[in-house]
Amino acid sequence: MTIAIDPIITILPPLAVIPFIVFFGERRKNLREASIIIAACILFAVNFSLYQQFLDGALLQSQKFTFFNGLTLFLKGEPIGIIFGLLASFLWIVTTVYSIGYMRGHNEAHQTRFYICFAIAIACVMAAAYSGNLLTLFVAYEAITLSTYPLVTHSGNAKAKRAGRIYIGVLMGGSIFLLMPAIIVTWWLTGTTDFIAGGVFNSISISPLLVTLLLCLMVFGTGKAALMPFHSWLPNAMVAPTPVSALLHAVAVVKTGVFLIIKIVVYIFGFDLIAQTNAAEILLYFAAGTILLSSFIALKKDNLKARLAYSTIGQLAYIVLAALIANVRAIEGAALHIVSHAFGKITLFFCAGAIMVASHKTLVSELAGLGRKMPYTFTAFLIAAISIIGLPPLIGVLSKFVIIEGIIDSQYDWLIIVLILSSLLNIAYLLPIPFMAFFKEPQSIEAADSTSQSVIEEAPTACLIAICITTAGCLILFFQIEPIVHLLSLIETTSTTGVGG
Amino acid sequence: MLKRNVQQRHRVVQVITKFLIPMILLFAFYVQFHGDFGAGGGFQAGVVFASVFILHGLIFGEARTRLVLTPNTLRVLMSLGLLLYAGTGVVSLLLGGNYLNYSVLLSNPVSGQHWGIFVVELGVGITVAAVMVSLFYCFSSKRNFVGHISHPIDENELNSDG
Amino acid sequence: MNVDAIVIENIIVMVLLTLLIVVAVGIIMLNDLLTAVILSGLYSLLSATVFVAMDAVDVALTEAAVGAGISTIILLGTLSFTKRIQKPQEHNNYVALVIVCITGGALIYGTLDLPSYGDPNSPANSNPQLAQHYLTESKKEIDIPNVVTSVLASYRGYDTLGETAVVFTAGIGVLSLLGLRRRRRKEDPLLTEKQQRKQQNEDN
Amino acid sequence: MLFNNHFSVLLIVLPLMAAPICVILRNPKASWLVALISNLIIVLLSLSLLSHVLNGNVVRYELGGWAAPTGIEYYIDGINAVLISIVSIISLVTLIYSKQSIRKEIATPRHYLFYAGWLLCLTGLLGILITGDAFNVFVFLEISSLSMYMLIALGSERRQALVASFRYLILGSIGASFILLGIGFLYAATGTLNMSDIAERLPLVNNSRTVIVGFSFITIGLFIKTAMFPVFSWLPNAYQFAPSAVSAFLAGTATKVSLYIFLRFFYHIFGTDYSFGNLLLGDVLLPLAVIGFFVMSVVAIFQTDIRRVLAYSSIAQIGYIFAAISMATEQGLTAGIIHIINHAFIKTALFISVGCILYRYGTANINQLNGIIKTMPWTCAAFIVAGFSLIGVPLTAGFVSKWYLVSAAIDSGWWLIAVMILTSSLMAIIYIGRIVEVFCFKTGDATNSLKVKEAPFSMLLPLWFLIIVSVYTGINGDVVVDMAKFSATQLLDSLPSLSNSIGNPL
Amino acid sequence: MVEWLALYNDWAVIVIMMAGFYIMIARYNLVKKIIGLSIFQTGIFYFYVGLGKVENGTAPIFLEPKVIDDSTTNIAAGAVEQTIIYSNPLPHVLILTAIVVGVATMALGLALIVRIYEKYGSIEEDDIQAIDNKFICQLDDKK
Repeated sequence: MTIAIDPIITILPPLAVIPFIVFFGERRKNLREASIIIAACILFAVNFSLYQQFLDGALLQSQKFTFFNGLTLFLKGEPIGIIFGLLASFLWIVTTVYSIGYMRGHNEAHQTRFYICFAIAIACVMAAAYSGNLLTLFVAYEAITLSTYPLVTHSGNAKAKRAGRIYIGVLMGGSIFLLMPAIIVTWWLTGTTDFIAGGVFNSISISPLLVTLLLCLMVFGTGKAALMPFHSWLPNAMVAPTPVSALLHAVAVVKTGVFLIIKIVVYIFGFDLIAQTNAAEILLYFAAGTILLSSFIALKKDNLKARLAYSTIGQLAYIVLAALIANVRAIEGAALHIVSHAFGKITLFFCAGAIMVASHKTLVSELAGLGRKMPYTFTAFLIAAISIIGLPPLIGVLSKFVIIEGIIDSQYDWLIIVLILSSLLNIAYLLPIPFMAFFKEPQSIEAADSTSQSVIEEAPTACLIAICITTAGCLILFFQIEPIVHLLSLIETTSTTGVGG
Repeated sequence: MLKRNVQQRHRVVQVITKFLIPMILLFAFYVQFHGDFGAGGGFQAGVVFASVFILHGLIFGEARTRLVLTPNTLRVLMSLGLLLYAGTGVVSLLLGGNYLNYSVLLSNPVSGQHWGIFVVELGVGITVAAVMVSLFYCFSSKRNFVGHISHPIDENELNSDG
Repeated sequence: MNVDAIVIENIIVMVLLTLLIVVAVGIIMLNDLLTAVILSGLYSLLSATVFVAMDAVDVALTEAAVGAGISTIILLGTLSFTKRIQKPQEHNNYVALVIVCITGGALIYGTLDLPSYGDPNSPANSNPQLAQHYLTESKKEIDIPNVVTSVLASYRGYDTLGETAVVFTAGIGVLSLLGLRRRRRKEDPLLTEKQQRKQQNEDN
Repeated sequence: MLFNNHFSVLLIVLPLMAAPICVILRNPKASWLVALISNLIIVLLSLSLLSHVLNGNVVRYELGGWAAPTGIEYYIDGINAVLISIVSIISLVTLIYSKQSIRKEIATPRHYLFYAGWLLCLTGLLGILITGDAFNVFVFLEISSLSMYMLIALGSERRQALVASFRYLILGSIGASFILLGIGFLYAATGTLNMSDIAERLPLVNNSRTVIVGFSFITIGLFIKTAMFPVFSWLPNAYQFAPSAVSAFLAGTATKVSLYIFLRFFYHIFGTDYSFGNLLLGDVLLPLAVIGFFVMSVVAIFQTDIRRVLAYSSIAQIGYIFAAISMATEQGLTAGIIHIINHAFIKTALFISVGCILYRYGTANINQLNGIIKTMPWTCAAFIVAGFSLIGVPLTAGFVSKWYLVSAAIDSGWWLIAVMILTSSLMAIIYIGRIVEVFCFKTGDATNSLKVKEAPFSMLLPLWFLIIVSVYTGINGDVVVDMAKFSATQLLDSLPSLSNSIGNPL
Repeated sequence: MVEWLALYNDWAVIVIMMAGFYIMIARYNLVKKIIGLSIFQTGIFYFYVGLGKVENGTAPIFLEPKVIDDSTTNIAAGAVEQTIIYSNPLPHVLILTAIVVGVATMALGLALIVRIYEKYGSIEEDDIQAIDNKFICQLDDKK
């Protein structure tokens, strides 16, 4: 006997906290931020209980809401979504703690607006994570774009506005121009947009060309996945405050993109259809190209956040690549990589933000010698970088390992070379940063300059706490990966039964 | 189009006009109420009726005509004409017929039609006459233009237009 | 009536229409607006005659009263406020000419299948529910000799209601643009002081 | 809801009689009240009519009690019932809005004329929608047109309004004359003026050149009236310089009503097979529509006055609708009708919000409205939501429209058209995004003058009513979709003949 | 002969219409445009009225209202040789309405012209366009 639980409760905490944020406003900052943290904790607890219920065999499904003409909107929990929901809600807590330190340390304006948009974005991410069909996911996807747009243009200067324009243009343009027609065609062909294990095209005959076309439309239309050539919004979006870059552009937003692609591959097309039609092959080239190209660009970027942004593009391409390989192992790898990259990259961004708050430095070349003044920050940076590169005993190695396993299972063996090459490049662009900070002497003029202006010290405590938590996450998850793997194994069963039918 | 002090110069015309006006009025009423039997009807009668006042205005000066038929009267008259027409329809609605079904106005449908048409044509005549006279007023009032012609670029307007 | 009468009637219409064309072309050519307005009054009078020749006496009466009367007066009124002479147009507008030719061509193409002039059996004239109904049944139903009036006020009384509304709209439209009040007063020597006061009260 | 056949005639008679009453009263407030009350009653009547018609009834009402081809009759089925409701609702909403807005735009002594003109315009529009007689369409078309010229010219605080009105008068009269000629040709060929009767008799004379020419003249006349692509030039100026309440009202209704005539004539009277099969109307319509929405979306991007942006966007939307209805399929027609309905609400809301800005700032120039979201948050929020709807963001009415447009195009196998529609949506992102960016994220002169207050409540109320409607129809899209489907199927069926008329009153 | 004449009439009417139409779209003078409109519309009126003309017919006004009793009410056009033939009244009615519409449009148009002249000092379309353009240019310069 299964009990049904409505996943809509995940959307409520972030929305419920908005009146509190407005009410407390700028005058009672502490209460405002406390209320957010409480909401975030509740959200995590809700997600966690959903996870437990799911393991107990509960059916996580909401009422179907009829949109128009038989199109429905509804939420439904399934393993990847639960992982995504847990991840995002947990990191929201951490990010809020971090942004207390960051926003105050940086004296940002419009903090209330910032927190409101942030909460709305989280609510939309929850809706995306638990979306029951493609249309719901699409709606949530658009809502995320719109709610994060004010965050990108937060500072209001010319650069931010330009970034905002690119952001809206690429994300919304892509989704309306490519993703929406693909959804309409899917609906037109099959009469459904529901996520069905094994894909929705089983019942009808469909030409391989059309499959390829649809897959390309959907993958490229998902601008948030930042697959080249639709990546330019991401480096531009780095003008946003660092907590935004950290949570949204390393976790929530971009992960929604790749999450959408994983969902499409697993539940709309199904492994078999992709394997039969070779639809993904051309996209694999794009993904592989993105991995390598973004790493090369990252190497040349001096701005720390820009370098991290290109690194994100590369890592996202890993996930897209893994998803498109379309076998069980690779999908597991993709899901795992969402988690591992989230922890790693959010730590890196937190560190970048901490450096900015503490020393007002944004360029890699300026970091020389800072390590001694900010030891905790740079140690965390080093650990996270190692995780991203994929060395034990950090979580990054596990996801890369599973992805490689997936590649071996597939017919595209040459992708292993891409992965290895890219890991080397990761080393080349990430490791120099902490090493420079620790071991290189600061240039004399600059040192004098900076000491005369202000004494650089360690980042605000709230930032440090957040950094420590995420860094610890990278370590702990390496040893405690079992629950996630178990959860992921549940996809395997659903999809195989689906394919069997 | 009006010359001032016309009175002194065109006494003959004025005398003739004074004779003409009742005749034209008579003709207007003929066209109005004889429209059932010969050519004519409310619209034509209205125009002819208006022409009486236009003639008066042209010959005696529009200012005088305004005293005979004031703008406010015209405004009310043109509305009343339309109301009369539409109201006839409403009456037939109230009497249980379809809108504008004059047959229900009287017990005998045919005389009902007669009366309906009579009233309706009267409504048309009133509105048309009133509108035509007010057109004449509008197009003949003295307007002091010289000060009003905006110069090609009006600084004031520039500001207001943003 | 015999065939000769028909031919003569037709020839009258033909001649009148030809005259109308001449007047219309004259209006196109003239730069003096006053003359053009006078010509258009003449044009209306001619057209009233055409309507009489086409048995449309009501229309003729209206056209004479409106076209030659009211229209000419308000046109003259407009000219008295504006300019008498049109700015000469140097170049001919060939695009307009082409559009006009195409439209005219289309119309001529359309007339090829038109029932011939005066055909009693044309769809329009022989429809038992419309034309014939009005001519045969209106006697019983309305009993008014002028069929045009009975159609106008009763069978299609709703159209006429609309027509009255159009006149009313134009009336208030012109009112809203030009206003009924006089812009300048106290200059008319014909008015006594009492009358002037009355007028001022009226205006206020 | 209770329905009586006489309700249909009251829809026309009420505003028609309220207009002269306004003129007699002459008092601004009293005329507003008269207009408002009559309009409110009309809304109730039209909703009752709508629910009656959606139950599958066709209302026919014989005016003067004369049987149909002899006299004039009303013919009301799905499409006109829907549009009657929309026109009356939008009129009511904008009327509420107008009370404040015209204070600044029109001199007080003329207010009563404004309301009278407004009521006549409403009469004209409803009269066109409701009638079943071809010539009667012309008469009411002229009532609405004349009152529109007048209403537009009332914005003559700016002199361009006069020129805009005059140009509209010339073009509109050409359009109306063409329609009159077209109806004349049809009359010559069929000998009747009743729409159902024409539809019945047309098959007998289908190949007549007279009918073909009548058809094309009506088409061209309607192109002008709907501001279809090559002959749109009257629209941008008219919408820009008219009093803001008038542009809001016209944007939502005027072109839609002309579109209705188009649908009625070409689907119903001529029949789908004849219009689109024999005379290849679709082949003419489609390229013009596509070029129209594409080019106009591009033009909209480069405008500096927000009202002009919206005006060009309106022409583009007309292009969408024409593209959809030129598919001549049930899907396409449904999509077209959905877009007619949704766009009416969206565009009115946009024009009202611009009107609110105009009311406070006295300008709608995009360069002078930096950061006004701080002073007018509710207005700007409404503009943004309506703008999203125009773009077609999910959960707004515009999304439902876009979905249907694209899926109808795909359904007809017109992939390229689908792509074009989407490309044009991208341009909507640009021209709306540009304005939103200025409102929200630019700082400048406007931000400094914090003295400016939010628009008065009586202006925000209608605005947010429209926004809520447009969001509601976006979330619960079936409301609109069902009505549109119902109307579309009814349009595609041929007219029921006069002999078996349903709903004969009394 | 008669047919040829009839065709001539049709075409003459079309020429008149097109003359009016040409004035409307080709002339810059606003008053001319309005005159053109009235010529165009009059052309349409001839067309309509021509449709209702019946050979040998007279105006649709019953000549001897009291003489014809019920036995001889059949006065359909061309039905019986002795009875009078009447022209079709319907086009006349339509055109009466159209004439009114025409004069209403004309009045409104002329009122607009008067106001335009007041504001622009010209009634030539190209002049007005030029003034407006200049105005917009100045507006841009101001920024």
